[in-house]
Amino acid sequence: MPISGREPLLQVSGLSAGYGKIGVLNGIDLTVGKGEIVALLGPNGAGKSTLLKAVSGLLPRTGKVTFAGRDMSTTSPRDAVNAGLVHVVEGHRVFTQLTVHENVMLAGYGMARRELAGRVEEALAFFPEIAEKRNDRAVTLSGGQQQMLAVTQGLVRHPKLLMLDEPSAGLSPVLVDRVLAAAARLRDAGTAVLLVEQLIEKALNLADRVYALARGTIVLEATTDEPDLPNRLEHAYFGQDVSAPLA
Amino acid sequence: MFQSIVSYGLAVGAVYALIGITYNVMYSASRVFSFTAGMLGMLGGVLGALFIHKWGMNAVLGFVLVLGCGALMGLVTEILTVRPVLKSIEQHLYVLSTLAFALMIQQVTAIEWGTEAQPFPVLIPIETGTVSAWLDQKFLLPLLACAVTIAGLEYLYRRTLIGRAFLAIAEDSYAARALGLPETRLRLASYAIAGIIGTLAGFTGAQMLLAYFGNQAILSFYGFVPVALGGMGSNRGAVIGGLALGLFQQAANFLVGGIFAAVAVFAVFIVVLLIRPEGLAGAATARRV
Amino acid sequence: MSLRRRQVLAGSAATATALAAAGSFPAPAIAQSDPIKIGYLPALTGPSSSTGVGINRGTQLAVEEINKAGGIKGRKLELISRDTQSDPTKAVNAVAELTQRAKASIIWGPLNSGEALAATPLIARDKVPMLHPCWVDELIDVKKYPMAFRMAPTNTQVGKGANHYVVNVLKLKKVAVISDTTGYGTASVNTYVPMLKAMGAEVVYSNHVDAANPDLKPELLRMQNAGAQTIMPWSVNAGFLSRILNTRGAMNWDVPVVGQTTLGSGQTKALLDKPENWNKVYSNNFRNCCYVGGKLPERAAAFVERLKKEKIEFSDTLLWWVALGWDGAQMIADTFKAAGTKAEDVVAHMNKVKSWPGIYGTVTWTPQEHNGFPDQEVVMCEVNSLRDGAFNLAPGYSS
Amino acid sequence: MTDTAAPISQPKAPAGWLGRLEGSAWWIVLGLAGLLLPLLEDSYIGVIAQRAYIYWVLSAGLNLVVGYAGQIAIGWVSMLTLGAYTTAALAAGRVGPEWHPFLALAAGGVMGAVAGVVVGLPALRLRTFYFAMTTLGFSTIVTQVALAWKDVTGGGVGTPGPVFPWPFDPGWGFYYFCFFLAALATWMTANIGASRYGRALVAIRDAEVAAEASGVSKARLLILVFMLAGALGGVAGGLFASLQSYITPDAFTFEMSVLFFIAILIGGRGSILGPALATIILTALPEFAAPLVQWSTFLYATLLLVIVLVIPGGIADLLDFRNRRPLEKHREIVTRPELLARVLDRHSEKNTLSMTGIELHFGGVRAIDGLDLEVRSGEVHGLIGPNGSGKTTALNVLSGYYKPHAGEARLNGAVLPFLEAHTRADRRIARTFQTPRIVGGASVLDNVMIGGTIFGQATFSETLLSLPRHRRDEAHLREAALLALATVGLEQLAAVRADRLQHSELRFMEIARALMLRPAFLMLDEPAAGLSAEEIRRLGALIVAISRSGTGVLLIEHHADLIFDICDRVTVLNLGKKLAAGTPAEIRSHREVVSAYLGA
Repeated sequence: MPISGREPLLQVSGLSAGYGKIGVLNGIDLTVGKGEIVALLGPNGAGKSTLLKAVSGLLPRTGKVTFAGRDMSTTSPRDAVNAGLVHVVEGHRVFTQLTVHENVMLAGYGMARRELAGRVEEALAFFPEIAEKRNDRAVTLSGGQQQMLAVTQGLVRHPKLLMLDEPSAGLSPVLVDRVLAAAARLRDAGTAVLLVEQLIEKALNLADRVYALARGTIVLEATTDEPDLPNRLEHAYFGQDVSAPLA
Repeated sequence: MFQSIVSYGLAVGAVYALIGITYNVMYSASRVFSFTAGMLGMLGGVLGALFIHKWGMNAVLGFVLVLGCGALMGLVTEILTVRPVLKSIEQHLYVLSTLAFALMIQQVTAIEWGTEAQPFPVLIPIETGTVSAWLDQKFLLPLLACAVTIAGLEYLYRRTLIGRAFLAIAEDSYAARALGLPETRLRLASYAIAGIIGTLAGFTGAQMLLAYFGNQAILSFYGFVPVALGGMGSNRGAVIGGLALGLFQQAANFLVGGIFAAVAVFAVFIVVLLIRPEGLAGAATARRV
Repeated sequence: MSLRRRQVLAGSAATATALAAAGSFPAPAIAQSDPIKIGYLPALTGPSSSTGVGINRGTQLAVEEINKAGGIKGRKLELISRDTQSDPTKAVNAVAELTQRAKASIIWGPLNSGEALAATPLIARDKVPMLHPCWVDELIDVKKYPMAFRMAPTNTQVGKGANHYVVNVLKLKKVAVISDTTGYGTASVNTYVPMLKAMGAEVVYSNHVDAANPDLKPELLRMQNAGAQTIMPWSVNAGFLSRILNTRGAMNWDVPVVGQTTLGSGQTKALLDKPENWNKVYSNNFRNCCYVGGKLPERAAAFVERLKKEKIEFSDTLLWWVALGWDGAQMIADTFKAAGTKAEDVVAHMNKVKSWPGIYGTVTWTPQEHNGFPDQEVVMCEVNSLRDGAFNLAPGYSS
Repeated sequence: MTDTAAPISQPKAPAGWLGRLEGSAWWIVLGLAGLLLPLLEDSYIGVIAQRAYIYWVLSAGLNLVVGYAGQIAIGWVSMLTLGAYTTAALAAGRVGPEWHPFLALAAGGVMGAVAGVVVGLPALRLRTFYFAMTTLGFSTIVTQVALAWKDVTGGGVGTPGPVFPWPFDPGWGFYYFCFFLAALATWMTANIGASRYGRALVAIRDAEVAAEASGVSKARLLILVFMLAGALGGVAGGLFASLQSYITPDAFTFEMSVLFFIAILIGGRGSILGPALATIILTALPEFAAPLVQWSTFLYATLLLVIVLVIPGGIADLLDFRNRRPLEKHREIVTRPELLARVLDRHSEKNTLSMTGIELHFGGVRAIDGLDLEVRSGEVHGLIGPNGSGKTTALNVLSGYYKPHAGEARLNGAVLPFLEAHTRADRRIARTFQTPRIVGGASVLDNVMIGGTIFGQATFSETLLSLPRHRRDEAHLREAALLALATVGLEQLAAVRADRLQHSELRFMEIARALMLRPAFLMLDEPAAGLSAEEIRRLGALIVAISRSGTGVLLIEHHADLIFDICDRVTVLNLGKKLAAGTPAEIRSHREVVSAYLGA
């Protein structure tokens, strides 16, 4: 197994989670190093979003989560955010009744007023077309703009690790590139990114490493420069290892 | 007569509106309709009379203390009756837990305070009769409280970050949690605010309604009517609905008698809800399986 | 009860007793030293309890005094008290308990008409003598309830007293009659309005209003518009009465208010916006408990002295309530003293009570008439003259 | 297919009619105690007992509303008030001539039934809290009308209650009358509770969409139940008036309403014994703890809070020892597809279920954007696509939960109406749900029997009286459900409470419930989610067998391997549109599919 050469930022081991009786994740081990982009791939229903939620504390979980040297196995999403682990959930869930500016401000809830103002401007600078609409209510934004707004929210706290859940869903190809480019800029600024993405090709182009998830377990871990990756992924997705052909 | 209909109707309507807002504030923070709204109104009157009239406390101090007790009641409501059932799959357990708590408080009041309506002190020491009936403090105070509450909430929601956090939680508590907003603390704060508004309603309305344990049931129902008609969560709807309800009741009291008014309000309540379950001002929401 | 009970064999009764572990055991023959049980049904809590609380003080005091003095032929009186909470269902349960289980020799109460209406037929069915101070006329009917006696005036008498004062003493012709919606209130209005009309008065307004209604201005305006010269409110609800008085005061409408005794209670007073609202208010009262020329009648004066010694509170109750409570217990004691405790003997004795000199009233019963209170003792008093729980006789009476 | 006649192991059938009431021993004790109580010769206890019986007559009906259907009716004392006044006023001749007390009592029941429906109407549309408020408001109104309408009610003075003639005259005669009516109410509500009506009520409470999918018409059923509960409340009112001997509006307190309501919740929802015991206890408690009397409402409220927070199952749960026995830890689901021949009708005819041009959006989001789909008898049709591509939405449109903005659905050419999900069952279209929709507190068998609701022949009144047709229905449904359970491999768990099952077992239980409909079409929403590899294999075989017996299957699934293994045809959705359709082989090699689905 290829091991990341970098200093680990997020270490997940033996993580299990689910919804009520439905167990979705079974003993996940995963690492994200400082300043790297890791793509988390897998077919629908594999548990990618569940994994992010379990890491950020949105779902109850068992197992061990260590972030920046701190045990975060039982902490709340708020603690995670304060520690620099920010989760941008899927489905561009912004607050439609508030303005763009207010939405971004809320991401820094609890920060000192002066500092917050600066951070908000900094984050808005990532997406000028959002910044232009700062006084519009979020309900007037298109789906793509809402997604950009959600990512902007994720930037306010200068996270050490940003988890993006399907940031490209429902976006036109141009916008997808814009959003993913922002992720690349973040990496250059030293922020690690854990990216759940449906568009495998784009994800592979962007990421340093990749995990594939199927049926609640990690079925593949690789660096993106390894050969024949798409093929191996497809195998991992439809793997013969799980369901034997019917007699 | 016209003066009496308007001033009394608006005043009692303002109390209904404030109780409606109390329902709304709690609903926004937790999607819970709490039976404690009427209880808070009742307590505002009873505690006010207890502190100021019985214990001879200074009116301002008593007022602050009553609101403090309201906030405390709000906190207890959240911790005892709302938080434990929010996680439950069963959607309507909160109806039962808040009802139980409200009944407990009502019964304690009935026993310790008595079942008779008791007087509430005149707050502003002016001789009655020296000012015009339009400016009677027992009519003006509830209206003033309603205006202050609306302005305060407007300021909170529109001008402060914490107010926006309330709105965010009301709209999408999951996303708010993911964003790192302290959802539990904010919900507690909402219940405390609701406690303050509810007791404020009861306190300012008590010169009219007296310090009476039976006000709980009356305020629970008549405070809910504007919420149901105006659309849940809508404070504007609650204020308009509350004032209209007060005027209607009082007009009916004058013109045809109180029992008819009660029957009419109830009939309107049922019919409107059957035709437009989301309320006159509410928007239909799509059903998702 | 029914025949069925007597048919049950002794043997099976024993089985049944064994079945109900904590059930009742048939009492052995009553020894001569056992206490005499008085079933007592006060409403000490609940919405109409102020009367009950007052009466209770008198009853408790009387029983204490009698027992201290040696009881009835060596037997103590035992009050078996069940708070009816102003709730008729509680009263019905309590009646069954007092008559059947406790085997009370007599029932004193219920003190509220609402409960008495439900309790009276049941007590009659169980053939236990009953004494009560409720005013509703229907509660006394020697055919239906041959063992029930009333210590107090009937509503008709009370109304007659008030009507007499309005029409003959104050000489007012246009009258507004208002009540709350309780049994007592509605019955009163329904009885008094025809009586007023028969006396030649014009009833320009009459209505029942929910006592919880916080604003009575509409009602008073209607009265005013109808040209009423006096308001006659019939309610035992202090909040309701005070709102009438406050509204009258706020409207600067200077008509006399003539009506129910609670008009003069401390609770009503506490709810007034200003003391002047109590002016020109005349409430029912009873001659024996009123000041005439600043002095109480002899019997009442002595009673008050005794009460003061016992430190009985008067700030929130009325002399006549306490006196009535005392009279009730005393009447029962006198009856037991004279006739023993057997139901038939008790009734036979009571049927012959003549001018029994109570502190509250002078009681006379006959086999045909179990309403024992004399008309002329029902008077009106000035409520703002309250002193030690009693009032001045209203102006205009010839003493 | 050799052992299609293999015996199905039957859980021990309950003996006699008492068997349908849980805890028959308790009922025998209660019944004997009631019959023998007069021997005590203590009419005080007699009065308390009569009161308990009368309250139970009302609560037995209310139990169906609150405990079974889960409707929060906190003001049901209004039915008691109405019944009491109707009976008293008619018997006393306040309206027309004097009625015979029994006729007047019946009229009280009728009045209650009518009022029950009126109060119940809002429950068909409104949310729980609104309904609670409505019943509360109604009870206030009834009292106010009683006060105002003096000619009939006597206003505040009240009116004497009816006296029933010998042998039910006041005293022990009336006692036995009340006892008999309480027993009758228990028996009738138990009949309903243990019938397809009762199961449907509980399903409405806990799994409304599943109830609709099984053909339960919520509106019709609830109206019947409100009518019954109102009638029982009215009869209780007539008895109450007689017990009180004299009624005034202040006898009907809100505390009483609280007592009825809380007794049911303390007793346990969906139980009859629990609420009955709780009613007796709450009626008697204040009498035997006299110092507590004034605190009784406070105590009830506290109890309610404790029940809600700590033991939501109430007394019934505490008495349910059977379901505390541990289940076998390592259970295996062994499906028996060979039994399908007995479970399903042989559909030799070729049916088609189709939708054309469906468009549906939520707010601004296009969930489905012009979709055509056709499912045929005897084949498995896979529906796949990324998250949010509209698969489940399409299924919900087909099964009638959503009304699309354009397009139509047809069965064999006949148009299927939308927003009438409960009509799908009559057309033999069954479905399962992404998260299993089950009644956790009911047994697995009861859960499955819900699926056969539409095959019941007995009317509500036949069931009420347990007439032969009702008993036949039950026997048939029971047999069919056991067979369906055996088919999916769960027959050993038939008597177990459903919420004790593992997730995978619930998925198979849902399939058994759907099979009860002997479906022409079966729509499965992610049936393999959360299943082990072995379970998925057995599920696949079962689905294939179902389709081979003539049922058309629409299968939404993320497990691509399962889809490609068992489907005859596959439709791929993306962004609410059909991306491709064809055989599994065609789809696997479809370039666009691979790129959309795999993102490559």
